[in-house]
Amino acid sequence: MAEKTYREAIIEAMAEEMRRDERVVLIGEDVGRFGGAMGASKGLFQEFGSDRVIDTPISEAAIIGSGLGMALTGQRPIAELMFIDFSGVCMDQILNQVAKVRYMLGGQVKVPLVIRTQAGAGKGYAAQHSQSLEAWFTHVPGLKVVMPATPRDAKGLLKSAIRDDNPVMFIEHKLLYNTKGEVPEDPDFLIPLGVAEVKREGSDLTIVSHSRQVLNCLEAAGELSRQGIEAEVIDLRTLRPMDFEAVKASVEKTGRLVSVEEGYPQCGIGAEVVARVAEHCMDSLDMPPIRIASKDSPIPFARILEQETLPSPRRIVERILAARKWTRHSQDSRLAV
Amino acid sequence: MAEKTYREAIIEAMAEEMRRDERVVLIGEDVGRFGGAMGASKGLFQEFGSDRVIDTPISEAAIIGSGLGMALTGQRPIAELMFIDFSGVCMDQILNQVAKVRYMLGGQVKVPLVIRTQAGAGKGYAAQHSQSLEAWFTHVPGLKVVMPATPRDAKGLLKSAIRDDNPVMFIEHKLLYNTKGEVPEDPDFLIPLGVAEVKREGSDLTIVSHSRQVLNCLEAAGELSRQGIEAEVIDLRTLRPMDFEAVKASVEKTGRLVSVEEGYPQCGIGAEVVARVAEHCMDSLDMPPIRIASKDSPIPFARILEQETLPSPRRIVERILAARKWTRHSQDSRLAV
Amino acid sequence: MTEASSSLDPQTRISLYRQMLRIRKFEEKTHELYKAGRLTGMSPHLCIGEEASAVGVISALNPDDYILSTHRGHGHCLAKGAEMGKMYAELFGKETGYCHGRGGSMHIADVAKGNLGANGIVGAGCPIALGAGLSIQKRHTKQVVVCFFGDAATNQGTFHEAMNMSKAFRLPIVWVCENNLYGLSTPIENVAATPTLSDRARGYNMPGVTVDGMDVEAVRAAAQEAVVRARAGEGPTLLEVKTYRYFGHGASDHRPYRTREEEQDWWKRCPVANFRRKLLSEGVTTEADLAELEQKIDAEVAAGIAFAESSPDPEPEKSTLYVYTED
Amino acid sequence: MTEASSSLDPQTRISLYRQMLRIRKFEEKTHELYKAGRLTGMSPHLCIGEEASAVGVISALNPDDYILSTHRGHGHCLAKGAEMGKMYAELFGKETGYCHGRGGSMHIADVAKGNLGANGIVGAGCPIALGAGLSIQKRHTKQVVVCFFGDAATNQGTFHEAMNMSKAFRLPIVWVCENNLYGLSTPIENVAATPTLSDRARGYNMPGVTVDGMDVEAVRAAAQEAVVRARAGEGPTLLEVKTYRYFGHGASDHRPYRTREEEQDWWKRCPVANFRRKLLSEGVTTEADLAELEQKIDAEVAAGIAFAESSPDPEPEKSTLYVYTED
Ligand SMILES: Cc1ncc(C[n+]2csc(CCOP(=O)(O)OP(=O)(O)O)c2C)c(N)n1
Ligand SMILES: Cc1ncc(C[n+]2csc(CCOP(=O)(O)OP(=O)(O)O)c2C)c(N)n1
Ligand SMILES: [Mg+2]
Ligand SMILES: [Mg+2]
Repeated sequence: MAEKTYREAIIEAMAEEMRRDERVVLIGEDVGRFGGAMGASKGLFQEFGSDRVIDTPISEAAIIGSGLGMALTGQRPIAELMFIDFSGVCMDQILNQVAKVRYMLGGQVKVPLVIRTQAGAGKGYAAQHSQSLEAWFTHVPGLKVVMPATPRDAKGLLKSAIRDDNPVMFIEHKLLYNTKGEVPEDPDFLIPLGVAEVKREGSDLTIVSHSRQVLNCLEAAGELSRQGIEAEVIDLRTLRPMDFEAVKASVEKTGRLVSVEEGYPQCGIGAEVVARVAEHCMDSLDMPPIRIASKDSPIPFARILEQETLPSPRRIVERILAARKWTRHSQDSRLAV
Repeated sequence: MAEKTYREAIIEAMAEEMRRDERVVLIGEDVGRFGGAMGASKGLFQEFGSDRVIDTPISEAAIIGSGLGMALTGQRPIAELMFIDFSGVCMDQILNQVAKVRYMLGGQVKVPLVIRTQAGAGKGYAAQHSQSLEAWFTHVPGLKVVMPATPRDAKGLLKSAIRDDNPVMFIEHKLLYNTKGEVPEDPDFLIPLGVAEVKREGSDLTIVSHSRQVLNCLEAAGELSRQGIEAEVIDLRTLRPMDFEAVKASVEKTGRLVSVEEGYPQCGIGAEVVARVAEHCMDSLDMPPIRIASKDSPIPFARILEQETLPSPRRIVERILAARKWTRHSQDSRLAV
Repeated sequence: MTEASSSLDPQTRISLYRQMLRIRKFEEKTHELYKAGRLTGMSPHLCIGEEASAVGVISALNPDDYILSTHRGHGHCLAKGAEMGKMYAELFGKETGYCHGRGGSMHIADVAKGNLGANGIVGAGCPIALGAGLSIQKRHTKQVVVCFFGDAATNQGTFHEAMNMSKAFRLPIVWVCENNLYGLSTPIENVAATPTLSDRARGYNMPGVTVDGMDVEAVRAAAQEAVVRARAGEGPTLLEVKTYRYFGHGASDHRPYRTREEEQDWWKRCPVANFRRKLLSEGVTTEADLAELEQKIDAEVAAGIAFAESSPDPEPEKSTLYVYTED
Repeated sequence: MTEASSSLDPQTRISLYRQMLRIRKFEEKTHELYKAGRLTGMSPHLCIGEEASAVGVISALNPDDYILSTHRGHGHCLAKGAEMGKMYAELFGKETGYCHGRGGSMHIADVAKGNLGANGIVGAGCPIALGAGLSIQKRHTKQVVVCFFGDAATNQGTFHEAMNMSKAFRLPIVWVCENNLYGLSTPIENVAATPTLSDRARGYNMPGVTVDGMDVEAVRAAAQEAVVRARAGEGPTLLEVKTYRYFGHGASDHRPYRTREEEQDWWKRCPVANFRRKLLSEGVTTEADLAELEQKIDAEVAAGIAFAESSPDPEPEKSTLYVYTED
């Protein structure tokens, strides 16, 4: 195992899969010699050449459509969408073509396509370059949706996504590229899609999150621990299919649920998690669930506004501490002070 | 008051507002002489001429952008998107332009734009012409989202939407156009956005729905009533801003929540409704909430498959009756048999 | 054109006629079934009047070439070799249909024969065609992609992105614009900057050709030229096929936007009837032979419908089958 | 061109120079501030090298004409009459900025002056320009819309839809493509079907003109012709302005995709320096006058930055202000 950045893990996953299977190709804007706007394809063009690492015009619908057309004719493409915000200009290709073609054609085709993109705020990129639109893709049957939080997960999940015969939205986070962590070097190291990971164990409350907010949750959990509350942090990793069993098991243990996400608050991932818990293990809840998300606005440019808009360890801790006051069965609650 | 179809109510709302305010214009595909693919603009071209009822090329991004550009320069356009499914080809204009421009520009502009479209399945139109994507738009801050279920609501809400200074997604349902109901003729009849309506009162359980599924819920409520269960049916009417107070008041009264929608099940409107109830009035719930939505697949073509995929009065009744078995406080439950 | 119409051998010409007639009869029956309320769903988009386009273009292809089709795609599907039975079964929403009842008319596809599918979104096939072209280029297989779309589709952004990229990358694609003068109710001349749609090619430095879409041999010749260019690695062509849909956009469209006279004029140019007359007058075939051919097609239609009607419905419990490969 | 460059009166010529220098100095300072870590957010997209485009085009407009700008939009904003102080304040994310800190560099706008806004989505301004054009047409006001976009934006579907509809509807729009040869790292010639982007106009039956974007008078003359056409109801024009961005796409872009020689060659064509030399050599102005002019701009820059720096931050509690009009 070696210490690698998230960016390196992404590149390594692609490089290994491209070596293993010549049907794997990468297509997107500036992904070639330049190595990608986020530097997340550096070196691939040099190793695999222009037949397999394809620089395109700024034509996102053409990029996704190319990915789909290649997937339908025997290739296993990775299409890079520079920012998830740009999905708006190619949404029909994702929503109505990529996600549905296998179903509409009654199984005549498979769509082994990965759409790699990056999401998230925190860099002052303002409203059109900072969104977290994972809930949209999670809404859509036919897609799988993956959002790794660590270099290790990034590598293992991307490799699985590339080997998957279904379309996968693989959503990186722009603030994670430079984060570091241990990454296995075994070229057959895979993390299965659809399996959550307990990133921290705890007995008092379950925090469910994904992508960069997992790091915030872990930081919040550290602070809570100092205050005597042991939070379990579950990283969903894959949002569709969602590993609800992992959430359920944890909530049944802790009796408390907090969901944390960076996306917009309404109809988000947190809504889905909370709704499922309410439907399937409401009796286990000792306290009303808590949803934490971005504020209900476009992402502002000014740092002071952006910080106010996003979830942060402080906000997470505060919301949880405030919640203790209205714990339902406060008599027998492990949380009650 | 006169008995009118939903289609007539829509046309009348536009005609009245166009008479009242010459800044109101309609733009879209085949909306002119032809009267719209759904016939929902019949007669407007004849009355208002080609300056105010504009037939476009099949260029949805241009249609929405035109609406936005007109709204920014003193008009109050209504842009018709023939099917909500086509939002994929113009999603950037909706997501990143229409919804965000006022915010990004720090309030320099208002966007009095209505995007009229129609959604829903049940006619065998298959996967690309049957979707219910309201959850997507509800996710997005900056938009308002309206989905009327009756001719009366269609008229009153559309008039309010046209008079609103914010962008409104006004989503009709293709199966409702021929339904009939009483519609006030007063040209100042308005229904405010953001206000739900109790479409049927009941004491035993709260069913929250919108658009055509409200009719299914009312039918289901009739059947439940015959079985001794009195369901309250709340029609959200506006999904954003959502009238959660109305939902809360009802759930606090009945202690039971069922949400019914036609969209995809994950991260949908039901997720949002259930999550809010869990957060804000979990203590009032005597039974775990129930979410009913389409099955988790693209909408199939074959009638027998499509019927299986959609919520129906029968499915609603069955789910509710089955739920009685796992009522939590079954001792004191009004629902327990 | 490289090839005069008379240069085709009799068998080929009869085959072109047979294919057009197959489409015509398939569609007439489809119309009848829909009118009789025996088909559910959106009224099928018939290609009656446009048979020479599907047949002329696809006859210029090899079996392993790809096509992308449109909402008005029955003709393309048949011309690429589909079976009527499986097509009717799909229109009936039966389990034995090409898409097991999941897709219906608007999503009909026969992938084994190279038809990657009709599409319900105007212009959406264009970007997908690029991918098929890229994959051919990478595999060096000398295949060709034909992407069909209507006149109105040329106003979609996807058309443009695809035209540009195909030319910039010299992809082996033939872009076939079936210009039937209308997009639903809207005359293309009201909403297009260029009255002649092959002129769009000028903005892409691409060969743009307009051909009489009521003459199957002319269409075939023009398509062949474009296919040869594509196969030789010389890049894409935009081929505008001037044609007409004799019926409405769908069955409920009573065509208030055009005159009956205009329709009559176009009926005089019927690609099927006129080609029939031509074959007879040039002595290529006889009334007797054509009667036999016609009977065979009638039998094929009848057998197709019988197959569809006697086929089982999809199982409702399996409604979510084919969403994912794991299902 | 209707107007030889020498036909401009001295005051106008000096004003053109002054505007270009204002942009140049504004941008140089912006770069300096960013490098010094005093601006947060995405590194601003500087238009250094492209001043003649913004100034030449916008000088051909009336104050009540509209523009739509791009991610590389500081020059457009200034040329349309914006105040430096409010612009710097926006770059600093201050409450006194044009967008109250909500937008930043990529969404800068000065609606009161007719600048409907920069845009972070490549090609997204084009459809919006259509609406401004339609609204002018409906109000019969004789205004004109200028829509700026980069070379790479011509590969977006939105560009195409807008070009087509503007021509089909004869809208009063001037489409200005600022061709600086690259879209981020990608040379336009690698990804565009036509090397000369004004050739795109041919696919729309639209006048397409290419002009030397390093010569402000030439740009102004070409723009004026297009503006006259638009104002007269004769429809849109595609104007390609050949220019160069001297800096990277953003500050972290070290331009591995082009040579330093290429950059040097373009520096020799600097629109600001060359026009300065020209004005002096033609006796239009003097070194002394120019020194004064320069000092005034330096003072404006300094005052702008002082204003921005001394301005308050937005109030975090009001972060959701301006989402809806009711807020
Ligand atoms: C993106 C999109 N916009 C609109 C429609 C609705 N629609 C379906 S077919 C059609 C007309 C298409 O005209 P054309 O491309 O000329 O094909 P034709 O029907 O004439 O064969 C329209 C408007 C659609 N399916 N997709
Ligand atoms: C739809 C979309 N795709 C990609 C990007 C990322 N991006 C921003 S600017 C840019 C290059 C644009 O090139 P061009 O249009 O030539 O303008 P220039 O930057 O050269 O002025 C890219 C790729 C974007 N913002 N929007
Ligand atoms: Mg047509
Ligand atoms: Mg450029």
